[in-house]
Formats: sequence, C-alpha cells, structure tokens
Amino acid sequence: MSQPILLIAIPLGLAFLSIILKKIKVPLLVLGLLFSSMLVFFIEKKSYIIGGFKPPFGINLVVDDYNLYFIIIVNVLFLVLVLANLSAVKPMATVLLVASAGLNGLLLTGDLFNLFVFIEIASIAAFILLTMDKQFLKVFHYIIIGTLASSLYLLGIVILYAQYGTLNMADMSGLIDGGSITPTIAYLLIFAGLAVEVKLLPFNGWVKGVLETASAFTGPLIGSLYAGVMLVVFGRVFGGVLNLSGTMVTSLTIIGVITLLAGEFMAFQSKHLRQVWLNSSIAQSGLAVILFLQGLHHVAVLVIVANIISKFVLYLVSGKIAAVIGHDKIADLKGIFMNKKALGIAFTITSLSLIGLPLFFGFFVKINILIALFQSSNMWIPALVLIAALIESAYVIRLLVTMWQVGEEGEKPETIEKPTFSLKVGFVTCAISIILGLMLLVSGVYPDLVINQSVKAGNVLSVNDEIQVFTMEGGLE
Amino acid sequence: MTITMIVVGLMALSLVTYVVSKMSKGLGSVLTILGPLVALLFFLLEGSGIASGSSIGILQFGATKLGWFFSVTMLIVYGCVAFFNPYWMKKLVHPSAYNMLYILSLAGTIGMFFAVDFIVLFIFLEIAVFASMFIIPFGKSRNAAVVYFAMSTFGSFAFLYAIFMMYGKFGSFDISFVLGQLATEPTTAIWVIILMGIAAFVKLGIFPFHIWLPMAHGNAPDTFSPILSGGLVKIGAFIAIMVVAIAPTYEVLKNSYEVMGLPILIYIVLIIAAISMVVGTLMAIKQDDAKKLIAYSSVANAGYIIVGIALNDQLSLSGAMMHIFAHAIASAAAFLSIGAVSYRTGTTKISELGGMIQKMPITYTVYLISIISMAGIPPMAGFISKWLLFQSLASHGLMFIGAAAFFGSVGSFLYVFRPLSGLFLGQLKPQHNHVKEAPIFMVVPMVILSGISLFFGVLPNGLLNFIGKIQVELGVEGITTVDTAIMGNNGLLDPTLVFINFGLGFVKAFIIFMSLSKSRKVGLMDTYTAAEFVYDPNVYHYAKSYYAPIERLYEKHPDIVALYKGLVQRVVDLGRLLQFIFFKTKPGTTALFIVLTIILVLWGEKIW
Amino acid sequence: MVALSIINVLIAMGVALFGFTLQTSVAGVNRKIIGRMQKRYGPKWYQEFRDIFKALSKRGITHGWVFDFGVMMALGGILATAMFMPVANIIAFEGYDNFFIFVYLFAVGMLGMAMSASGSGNPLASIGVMRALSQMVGYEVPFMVVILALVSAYNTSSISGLVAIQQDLGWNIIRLPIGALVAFICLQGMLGKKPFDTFIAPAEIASGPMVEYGGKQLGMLFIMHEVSVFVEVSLFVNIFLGGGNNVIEFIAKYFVVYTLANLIANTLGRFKIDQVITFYYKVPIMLALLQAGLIIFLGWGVN
Amino acid sequence: MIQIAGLILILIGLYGLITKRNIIKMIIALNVLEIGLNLFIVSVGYVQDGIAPILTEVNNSSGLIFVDPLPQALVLTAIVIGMGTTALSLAFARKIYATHQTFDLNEMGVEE
Amino acid sequence: MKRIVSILLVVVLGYFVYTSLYVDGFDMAVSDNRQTSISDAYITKSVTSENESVTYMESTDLENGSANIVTAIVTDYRSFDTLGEVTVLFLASIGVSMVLAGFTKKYQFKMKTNRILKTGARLVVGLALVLGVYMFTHGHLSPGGGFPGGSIIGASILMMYLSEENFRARMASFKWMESLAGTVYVLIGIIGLFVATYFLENFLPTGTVGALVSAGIIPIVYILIGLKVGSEVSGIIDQFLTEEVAS
Repeated sequence: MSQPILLIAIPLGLAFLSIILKKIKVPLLVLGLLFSSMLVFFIEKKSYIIGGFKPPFGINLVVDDYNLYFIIIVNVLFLVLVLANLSAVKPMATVLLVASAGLNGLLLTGDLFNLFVFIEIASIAAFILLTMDKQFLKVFHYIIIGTLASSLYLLGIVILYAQYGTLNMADMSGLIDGGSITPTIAYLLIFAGLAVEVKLLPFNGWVKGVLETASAFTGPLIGSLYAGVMLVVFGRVFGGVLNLSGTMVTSLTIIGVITLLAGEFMAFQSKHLRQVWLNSSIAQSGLAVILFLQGLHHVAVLVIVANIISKFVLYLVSGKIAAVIGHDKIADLKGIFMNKKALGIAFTITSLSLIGLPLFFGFFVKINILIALFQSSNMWIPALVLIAALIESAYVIRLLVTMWQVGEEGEKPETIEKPTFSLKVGFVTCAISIILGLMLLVSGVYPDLVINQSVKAGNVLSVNDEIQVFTMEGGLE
Repeated sequence: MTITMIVVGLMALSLVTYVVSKMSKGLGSVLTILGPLVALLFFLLEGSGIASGSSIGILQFGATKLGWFFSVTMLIVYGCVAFFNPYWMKKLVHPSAYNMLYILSLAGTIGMFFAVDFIVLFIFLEIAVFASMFIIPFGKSRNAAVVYFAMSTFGSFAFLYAIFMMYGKFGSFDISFVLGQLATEPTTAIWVIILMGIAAFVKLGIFPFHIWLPMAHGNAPDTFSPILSGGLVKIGAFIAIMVVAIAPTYEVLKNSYEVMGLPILIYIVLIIAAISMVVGTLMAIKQDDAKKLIAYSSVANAGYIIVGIALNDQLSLSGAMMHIFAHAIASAAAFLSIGAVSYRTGTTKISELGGMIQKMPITYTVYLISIISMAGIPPMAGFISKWLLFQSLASHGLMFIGAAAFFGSVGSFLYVFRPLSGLFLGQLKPQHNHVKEAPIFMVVPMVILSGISLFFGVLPNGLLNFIGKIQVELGVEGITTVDTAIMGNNGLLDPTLVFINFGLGFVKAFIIFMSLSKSRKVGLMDTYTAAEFVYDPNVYHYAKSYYAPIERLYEKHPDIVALYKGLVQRVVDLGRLLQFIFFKTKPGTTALFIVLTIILVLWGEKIW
Repeated sequence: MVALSIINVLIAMGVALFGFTLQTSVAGVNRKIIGRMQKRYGPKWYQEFRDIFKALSKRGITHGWVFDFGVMMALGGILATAMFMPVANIIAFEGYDNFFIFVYLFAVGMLGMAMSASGSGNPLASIGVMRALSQMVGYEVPFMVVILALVSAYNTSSISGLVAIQQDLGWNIIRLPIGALVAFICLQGMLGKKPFDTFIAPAEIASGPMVEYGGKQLGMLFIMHEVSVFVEVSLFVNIFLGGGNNVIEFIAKYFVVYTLANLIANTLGRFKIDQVITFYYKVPIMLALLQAGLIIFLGWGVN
Repeated sequence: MIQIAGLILILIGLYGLITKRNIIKMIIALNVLEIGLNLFIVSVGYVQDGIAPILTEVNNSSGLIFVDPLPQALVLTAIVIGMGTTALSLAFARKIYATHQTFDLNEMGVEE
Repeated sequence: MKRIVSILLVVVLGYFVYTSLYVDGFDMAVSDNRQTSISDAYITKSVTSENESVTYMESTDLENGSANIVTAIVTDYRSFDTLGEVTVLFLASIGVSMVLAGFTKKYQFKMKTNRILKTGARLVVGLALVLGVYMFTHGHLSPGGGFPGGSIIGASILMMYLSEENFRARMASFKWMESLAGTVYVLIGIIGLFVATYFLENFLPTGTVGALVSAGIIPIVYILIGLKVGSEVSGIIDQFLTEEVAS
C-alpha cells in the first residue's frame, strides 16, 4: 500500500475528478493532501518501477534518504499551507492537486525526461496559481522564461541521450562516470534550464515580478516549496547524475557566488518585506547551488531544509501582513508585532534562524557549511559566504527591530504611543508559524536528528566517508 | 555547583524569567537580580577552582582562572546593575523580553568565558551579542541596534573564519589544542591572529570599529548601558587575551620585522590602540550626552586594555587585567549614576541639567568616585592599572604610544569633568527643584560598585596576586607584590601608602578647615557677577559646549561615521543597480542574460 | 607597608611643610624682584605669608558642601603629593617616589579644586576650570614624553633614582638640553605663569576658578597653590638639575628656576586658550618627541 | 544536417526572444525555438537508412533497421507540452491585451 | 544596433554550441545503424523477457503487443510520461479558462460565413470526427494515436465554431468527458498497481502483434487520451473564441 506513486496518482485522479465534482472541490483537495501527508510516513526506501519495466527501459520512482526527507517536508507543508489559506484556495483546488502531484513527481522521479514532464506540470501549475495575484504581465514573463528554460533542459538531456543512449538517472550516472568525454554543452544547458527554476542570478528575471506581490498563499508556495523542490532537483541532477569537473565547476560556482552576493546586496536595499525575502531566497539558492557544485551535498541539504521552513513562515506572515495592512513597506510597519506578539515571535525566531544565530537551527547550518567548505580546503568561498551572511544579518535585524519597535530615532519608547492598528491574522496562520518557529528552535538546540538525516541524504548523491558534521550531541563527528 | 550547571541554569532562568515576567513584571525583574547574585555567590564560594561539571552534548566547560576572573567581574556588574531593572519595568516597551534577554546575555558571557571548544565559545558569544542587541532598541535608537549587530557580526565572522582556518589545518575545535598547534603553521597563524584580533577590536570598540559603542551605549536603555560598557565590551578583551596570551603569538611572529623590539604586527596593534585612545578621548571631550561621553571614554579605555594585552609582559598584562576590572566597575557605576539622574529627570544631556548634586548627593559621590577611577587617579583601582601600563610602556620605551596614552590620560580629566561640572555641579534648573535622591535600591548597587573601586584602589594586592596566578596560567611571569607594594620594572608603588598619605593630607586640610571660623552659607545664585543682576539659573550655568576652545581646534576632523555610511550607501547602490539590471519586466532581457551566460561559460570552457 | 613608619611619615610631613615655607618665601622674594624690575619697591619678602594668614583668619562664605569638600580634597591631595618629594638627601619614602604618583596624585588636588570651583555655581569659575583643564592637555603630554624617555633610558621612575643617576653622570639639563627646554616650557604652563596664565586671567574672568573664594577657603587654596608650585618646581630641579647634595644647593637651584620662570612671565603677554594648546602641540611636543627619539633610538646623552 | 537546421531554428527563436517586445511575437519566437528543438530531437534518433518504427505487413519483423523510436516518443510529449504552454501564454496574451490594449511591452509603461 | 548585437550574440552562441557538439570530439553526428540498447529492447520487445525478434501478426503474448513501437513507448514503456503530458494539457485547458474567466460571450467575426462553407464544414466535420476516432483506436497499429486523434476532433470543433456563427459546443459534457477520461486513466494505473504489481502495468493480455484488439490496455489508454485531448482542445478553442462581456 505504501506506494509512492500514489503521491502522484491520487492527487492527479482527484484533480481530474474535481472538475466535475465542483461542489466538493475543496474537501477533495484537503482529502488528497491529507492522504499524501499521511502516506509519506509509510514509504519504504527503494526504487519503484512504473509500468512493469525495469529502470533503464521504463520509468522508475526512487525513494531514498535524499528525497524521502523532502517528500515528508513538502507534503506536510503543502497541507499546512492549504489549511492556512482555506478560504482562498477554492478556485484553485484542481490546480493545487496537480501542483502537489507535480512537486511529488519532481522529487520522486528517477528519469531525466520524466523530470522534464514534471518540471512542466509544476511550472504550469505555478503559472496558473500565480494568476491569483492578478499580475498577468509578470506571470507572462515567468511563462516565457520558464518555457525557454525547460526547452534548454530538454535540449541538454537529448544531447545526453544521443551520447549515452539512456534517460534513466542512475544508468546515466554510471555511463557518465565510465565514459571518456565530458558533454559540457549538455551540462550547461541542463544547468541553464534548472537555474531559471532555482533562481540563479542572470536567469531569474521573473522572480521579482512574481514574488514581490505574492499573497500569503502563493508566496510560501512559490518562494518556499517550489524553490526548495527545485533545489532538490538541482542537487539530484548535478550531485547525483552529472559529473562536473574542472573549469565547469569553477564557472558555475562563480555564478552561484554572484547569485549569493548579489541576492544579499539586493535584499539589503529592498524597502518592501516580500522583496527582502525574495532576494534572500535568491541568495540562499545561490548558496545551495555552490554547495552542490562543490560536492558538499549534506550541507546543501541542510541549507535547503532550513530555507524551506524559514521562508515558508516568512512569506506566510509577510503575505498576511500585506493582506491586512494593504502594503508591505517596511518603513510603515513600525511596531507591527506589538499587538500580535505570538506571530511576531514566530517571525523573529524564523528570521534569526535564517541569519544563523545560535539557539536556532540556522546556526548549525552555518557551522556545518563552514566545516564542509574548509574541509574541502576552500578559502574564498567561506569568506564570501560569511560576507553574505553579514549583509543578511544586517538587514534582517534592521527589519526585526523596525517591526518590534515604535518611534523615530532619538525618541524614548516610554514617550511614544503604541501603534493602534491591529494585525488581524487568523488563528491557523499564527499556530502554524509558531509551530514551525518552535521546530527551528528545538532543532536549534537539538539539531542532531536533522543533521544526521541530512548527512544520510547527502551520502545518497555521492558517498563520502570523510564527512564531518557538527552536532549538539557529539560535537564533531 | 559546577560551571555547566550555572550556565545551563542561567539559560533556563532566562526562559523562566520571561514566563514570570509575563505574570508579574516586578517579580521577573527581581529574578534578574537574583540570577547574577546567586551565580556570583557560587563562584565566590567555590573559588577559582570551581568544578567544570560534566558536559551536556557539546556544551563542555573547563574552569580557568582567566574565565573565573572575567565571570566574576561580569557577575558583579550584572548583579549590581540588575537592581535598576525593577524601576525601569514600566518604562520599557517589552519588559518581559528585556528580563529574559538580560539573563540570556549573562548566560552567554559566562558560557563563553569557560568554553573549551571554539564552537561553544562562538555559540555563547553570539548569544550574548544578540541578546544584548535586542535590548538596545528598547532605548532611544533603532539604528543603534542594527549598527551594533552589524559591527559585532563582522567581528564574530572574522573570528569564525579564524576558527575554521585553524580547523582546516588541525581538524579540531579544541581551544588549547588548536592554539597550541598554531606555531607549527606560521602563515595560517598570522591570519588567525589578525582575524581574531579584528574580532577583539570590534567587540572592544577599538578604532576604526568603535562607532557602534557611542551609538549603542548612548542609546540603550539606561539600565543596560552599564552592562554594555562594563560587561559586554570586555568580551573583546577576553578574545584579545586569547589571541595574544593563549595563542603563541610572539613565537609565531618572532621572525617578523621588528620595531622597537616588538614584532611589526604587535606594533601596528599598539598604534591602532593609540589611535583609539586619542580618538576616543577627543570625541568624548565634545559630547553633550553624558552617556555618549562615557561610551567614547570606553573607546579610549579599550585602547589601554589592548596596549596592555598586546605587550603581553608581566606588568602590562596584569595592568590590562586590572584595567578590565577597574574599568568595568567604574564605567558601570558611572553609567548607573547617569541612569539614576535620567530616572529622576528623564534626560542625560549635560546641557539640560545642572546642580544635581543638591538633590542627588549620593549619586554625585558615586559618579565622582567612578570618574576618579576611570581617569586613573589615586586612590581608585583605575590608577593601579594605569600605573602598571605606564611602567610597561616606559620600560619598552614606546614613546609614541606613550604620548597617546598620556594624552588619553590627561584628556580623561577633561571629559570626566564635563558631566561632573555641567550635570552635577553648577546651577540647579528650576524644573528640577522637586527631584529627589535616587531610590534606595538604586543607591545600594552604586555604592557597592564605588566601594569596590575604592577598595581595590587601596588594597589591590589580593586581586593582583590572583591576576599573577592567571598570568602564570597564561604562561607569562606573574606580577609580584610585596606586602602592600607592587613591584614595577622601574619603581615601586604602594597604593596603601598613597592612600594613607592622601588621607593624612586630607586630615590636615580638614583640621585646618575645621579649626578656622565657620563660613556663612549662601545660595548658588549669590555669587560674584560683576554687579550684574542675574535671576535665571538657566542662563547662569556654564554647561553647553563646555570645551568650545578645544572643540574648535578639531571640529573639522574626518568623520569615520560618514565613512561607514558611505560604505552602506555603496552596498545599497550596488543592490539597486543589480536589481535594475536583472529585474526587468521584459522577458527579452532575461533571455539575453541566459544567452550571454551560456556564451561566457562555454567561452571559459574553450579557454581553459 | 614597608615604608610606612612613623619616622617616615614625620619626615614626609616635614618635607611638605618645608616646601610650603620655601615656596612662600621664594614667591615673596620674587615679588620683590619683579617690583624692582618694574621700577617699584615691591612688598616685603614675607608678604605671601601675611596674605595667607589674613585670608585664613577671615570669615568667608560657602556655597554648599562640595565647595568646602573640594578645597579640603585639593589641599589634601597636594600635601600628599608633596610628602613624596625628595628634597636633596631628605627622602621620606625611598623608592616609592614614583614619577607617576606625582602626576596622578597631583591630579587629585587639581580635581578637588576644580570641583570646588565649579561647585560654587559661578560660570566664571567653570570657565576658568575649563581653561585650566584644556591647558593641562597642552603641557602634560610633552612633559610626560620627555620623562618617559628618561625613565626608559635610566630604567627607574623614582625621582630620587633619577637624582642619583645625575650625580654620577651630570645634570640632565646639560646632557639633554632639548628635554630640559621642553620641561621648562611645560613648567611655565603648570605654574600658570604668563604667557600661560589664561585660566586665571584676573581681569578677564575675575581670576577664574578662584572667583568665589574668600576667607579660609581662599587661604587654604593659597597654601595649596604654594605647595603645588613647590612640587612642580622641585620636579624640574630634581629631574633636570640633579636635585641637590644638600638642602642649600637645592634651595639655590629652586630659586633660580622659579625666578627664571617669573622673569619670563613678566616679559610676555597672555595667550588665548586655543593658542596655548596649539602652541604646545606645535613646538614642545615636537621637541619632546625629538628628545625622546634621541634618547631611545640613539642613546644620546644618557650613557 | 537536420540537426543543424534544428539548432538554427533554436537560435532564431532565441534571437526573437531577445529582440522582440511584442507579446505575440515572443510567443511565436518561443514556438520557433520549440519546433527547432523537436526537429533536433527527432534527428538525433535518426539511423542511416532506418525506417519508421512501425511493424506492418511490409516491414513485418523487428530485425529490420528502424530509426530510434524513443526520441519520437519524446518529441510527441514535447509537442503536446509545447502546445499546452502556447495555449496558456496566448490566453495570458489575451488577458494582457484586455488590460493594456496593446501587445507591445514598450507601450505598456510598467517598467520600474 | 540592438539587433546586430543580438544577431552577433546568437551567432556566437551557435558557433560555440556547434563546436562543442560536432568539433570537440563530442560525436553528435548521425552515425549509421546506431541503435541504443534501450531502443533495441523496445523494438524487439525484450525488456522483461528474452525475445529474439517480433514478427507482425505472428508473435503473441509479448510484454507489449503494439505494432507501432512509438505507441508502445508512449503508452506502455513510458506511459507515465504520457500521464504527465495529459496533465499538462489538462492544466493548460484549466489555465486558459481561468485566465480568461470573464470571457463568456462568443466572439463575433466580422466576416459572415456563407451557406457553402457551412454545409461543407458540416460534411467535413463528420468525416474529421470519424477520422479522429479512427486515429486513436488504431494508435497501436498505425501512425497516429490519441494525441493526433484528439487534435483532429478539436480541429473539427474549431471548424464548427468558425463556420457557424451561433454554434457553441456544450462545454459541460466536454468537461465530463475530460474528467472521466482522466480519472479512468489514473484508475487504470491504480488497478495495475493492485491487480498486477506496478502502476500503469499492462495487466490485460497483449494478444497478437498487429491485431486490432491487442496490446492490452494500450488501445484503451489511447482512446481515453484521444477523448481527453479532444475535449481539452475543444475547451481551449471554445475559451479562445469568446470575448469579455461588456459590463
């Protein structure tokens, strides 16, 4: 019964059904997602064949430590997200079911071409979902670039197919490792295709338009879940299948580094809440990509996990704020959390985790990034990562201080009246934010579980016995 | 009681405090008093041989005399300052959060001082930093917190990078092991020393990283400025001691070019310290806000601490440690007395105040004693440390550093006198006629701190002997004392003798004074006015731009704050530019970038 | 407590008393000399004593406790400083007459006086104190730099130690003329003699810090002033003129130095306060650094 | 040769995407690109003298030389997906036209 | 100027791509008689069972019974891709209707259609519909299949829309068809999972290669696909040929 294919098939089936059973669309959606998020806990780790043909010939789904980890996170968060926005999802129920199937497919599939299909499903679902924000021109931008990207990706895998005669990831990986030629151009095209989706810098022109107006629903979905899943896919392809080497790694790492730094620079100057987070997402993607390219998969996994959870809360809360207040201009949000402390605390914990302060999960992410980078005798990247983290700290703290405190510079707080506007945000959103925040806090004090899981996940992509990670329990292992 | 228990207990207490404060603010603030005091009690009862306790996960602590010394200093400051907290509960925006963060920052500092492992050290360092950072915006300024945190994070990250450089070479985070190995890798070692030095500079507020100090100290809530200045800044000193004394810095640098018999790097550090003495002094002289003034004085005093630590010899190191202690106590007391004035009057601006001595004589006395200590005048603890430092400077023949140190020392007379004269002395403003002395529980800690300053100024040898033991622990020859006298390189100092002489002189003066006819008491307005009739105390008080003639001499000084602002502006501009370039609504542009990138990468592929 | 026997304390008190008497007399004599210079007859040599006792005997006013306390602190601090001063071969606390003690203990007295003056509530006093402190920034640093070089070269910061070394090598003023010149210029500032009497400036700010004093407070400040001049001039005599083998020699040197300072003072006008500071940071500090450099790097004049 | 043609079509499509500011033209350019891509994919599977991979009465045995069927299957999928996105982007184009009364990005005046 | 630069860029890109594909030792050029092992297995239908060769109308009960090997791949070997493909189209049709949500009134062309066109169109539409149905029922035997078949159905509907001014297909029934076809497709997959072992497994007997009733679920799937694609394309066409109701 614990077939991962059901994670794709059931939502798809329900989606097809839901267009005639219009009245119970939302229950169907919740039911489907509930089913998925229950099912994920029973899935075994192995390769699942579809259609009865063994892998290089047929398509297979792969469940291993790497993606199981994310399947659980993504499915549960997807359900949570829908529950938090239950009033808004009605028109989109069908598309959401497909999106859920698409994301699961992206995570599960073990076939390069099938991956392309799921990229398309997921991104078309995203296009449609984004129409909720009424920014058609900006979504159009996304459509054009997204389609271009998937075309480039397809071109890349076709070239690989021409060379190696297979589309299966595991098979391809073996053939590439055994082969004599490096199909650079194919790698590059695949990189370009995925880079658009993971928001690497020169490729991410669509991001700002789409995410800066994202609602409390589309924001977490696109900014957190989609971004996370695409990064996982990136890791799967570039960490597990393709075998980069030489100049290619350097060039692509440079792109990652530029993304990281430029993302932080742009976030630093942003004056709107969601603009800050979207730029910060760009930077985090850059970081994860750098780590994948450097072969440090386990920390890249950590970065992705931390980023999914923290961005989820941040976009959710920011979207709600924008919906309630009517804008998200940071300068006009002074003391917004003073009347809504619970939400504020969740937001604060999450952002502190994002910048990697101790007591929060992000700290262990940062430490392990540095450990891994220094272990691979890198000197420049950690310095740049730290510079980026420095800028990030500055703007996040500036943001938090603004949102918790009232008053102009030089005014004493006791002389200032508290803000009168109230932040009416539903109980569910608050509860979700707080629970996720507490998770970050708990895993910040006891991160071993997550870290060990990430090491396992990273080891799936390429086995590295010399991995050292820093955990709470054993220190350096 | 073990260190682990104390640290973990404090961290737990911070949460408890938050919950309790939610129920009752007063009770929560009482917990902030009890926390440090109980911890202090344990430290004092167990002595420096306190058990380190079993480790919890990575949280492993090792008892060192150095850590004990710093912790006790910190706890005294925290414990005394905490008495002010109950009075501020209704003034603060988030009182519960304040109480929690107060204890949390204490836990951070204590944990840091006893860490045996760099990561643990870093964890607690960051906890201390961010806990304190969140308190600062409760005061007057929002930007101050951001600047503080950004600067501090810059330092922390430099430190972190150094930690990982060592880790990359030696594969361990163990402090003593890694630092011990450092001499085998001179290139790494130099980088590590520089980076950790930067971290120490940032935390201490050494030029050019000092800008956060006046902003943060000057704008933090009045109850927290003493903690920042007396307590948290000293974290930098701890790191500096670690760099110079624990790490084999002199051994690593022994082959480098030498200036005045010192490795060039050390000499550069001394010059930076000297600059920060001068800059701190000059900036302190021109401040009108008493809190900012003391904050700049911390910059200058940090310079002394760094000089002492960098020279790392018998006298200088003990001088530095003595200075750490003396300055922590004195600066906390000074901030507290200003805080007490602010509590009663609502301002800390010198020009808005005057004649407070008539209403708050005890607060005035506390301020007087603390500034005497800060200016390094006998018979307070600050004198001992300055004397030791000057001994060391003189025996090294460091004339430029010495000149700066003398300048800072003389300059300190100027700036400490400014609030004394403008704020406490002179004419009382009419609007302050109804001001009362600070409440008794605010007076008590201030008096205790003053007593400590005085006690260790007269009988410092118990403390100095302990510092001597720390020095031995750090591998430096310990300071030697004979009875009440301190042995310098080129002379002896007997603080007790100095005090007794001063006492005798004072008694003589007192006898003369009392034996003569009693003076008639007249009001402050009844003075020589060259036959002018002056009726308004406001215009008859000299407090505004007190040192105008001196200030005029350097009013066109280059502004380091502008430099930093420029830097931030560059970052913003760059961000805008990037956003302008990359985020167009036109898909064609993005497509162009995609094509360009592919071309560039392929081109790179072709070339290499 | 090695040094603190009753005998030592008594000697020290004797030194202080001696200093007071000496300086008051010398000051009286100097008033005569200056009078003659100005074609006046001049007062009696004991006129200063008279002034002091007169002031002490009058009933004055007080402006509150800090006004009195400051005076006591000032006098106490200065007396304590004077007690450390070696005079010829009379040394109360051998080895403890550290140079830095003189500088900082001296500051206690100064602080007391400044406090008291500001406590009077008269802005003119505050302005005077401000000027005095500003001037201090000027003269203190060059002086200290020269001393630092000496301490570094001779490896002793004890005044009596420096005297002893000069008795072997010869006077510092001869071997280190630049340093002596700097020290003398600084002495002029310390003494508040023209052109550096800006902080008193009798006609301008009504004697500055002293404006409010009368009666016993003024008398005590006179005493304090005389003792402090004794300390300052004695420091110069001890450090640059080799102290004295006996008291007579010491008094002679003392007289010469003080008179010279006075003579110079009476031939010059008064600087403005910012001119004072600028001056000190142009000429003396450069000379001081030059001298220190010569001593520390080249070892000229110290061996 | 056909591969080259496919590549050239892709490049033309890219050129169109870069230079055109008209939404419809951009969609056309994208389609050109996709067609080129499909052409390329099919040509990759071409085998010298191969026949269509369908068993018929004439070509009735699998022993014959067929062209590679897999790329053809892939192309089928790619075409349909391309059609889907084209339809969607055309719908967007219509919607944008309804709001802005123009297809030209330069005339919409939404540049920030 | 912009164009020249763009052309230059594109040409440079083309040069680089060309050299990396054909010059630098990376052999993309058509080789003779190169069959990948995978395609070979598809052609000889020997993925799961060892099978020397397949002969038309003779071989029976193979792992896959489709004479059209491309169809075999599309609907059997890589049927999962096809499910995804159908989903994409489904999404596109939903998307179009959601984007153009306010567009309900049928679009009125300026040109009026004449009787000849109308009659001709009706004639052709019938034929085209039959052709479409033929296409997807014979997808496993001849070129074509569900997608072209569906498209032809869509095209015939388009023809009706263009020729008849007031023609409006009943979208509700198309929706039902679309939904049911999709659901059944998924159900077939799930049945495969439960009846046999794998999702989308061909659990029916495959029969003789070349027979109309053969190849197990392949014709069923293709029929479903045809119906689904037809209704979706019709839906899209319907949506496009509407305009906003002037309010």
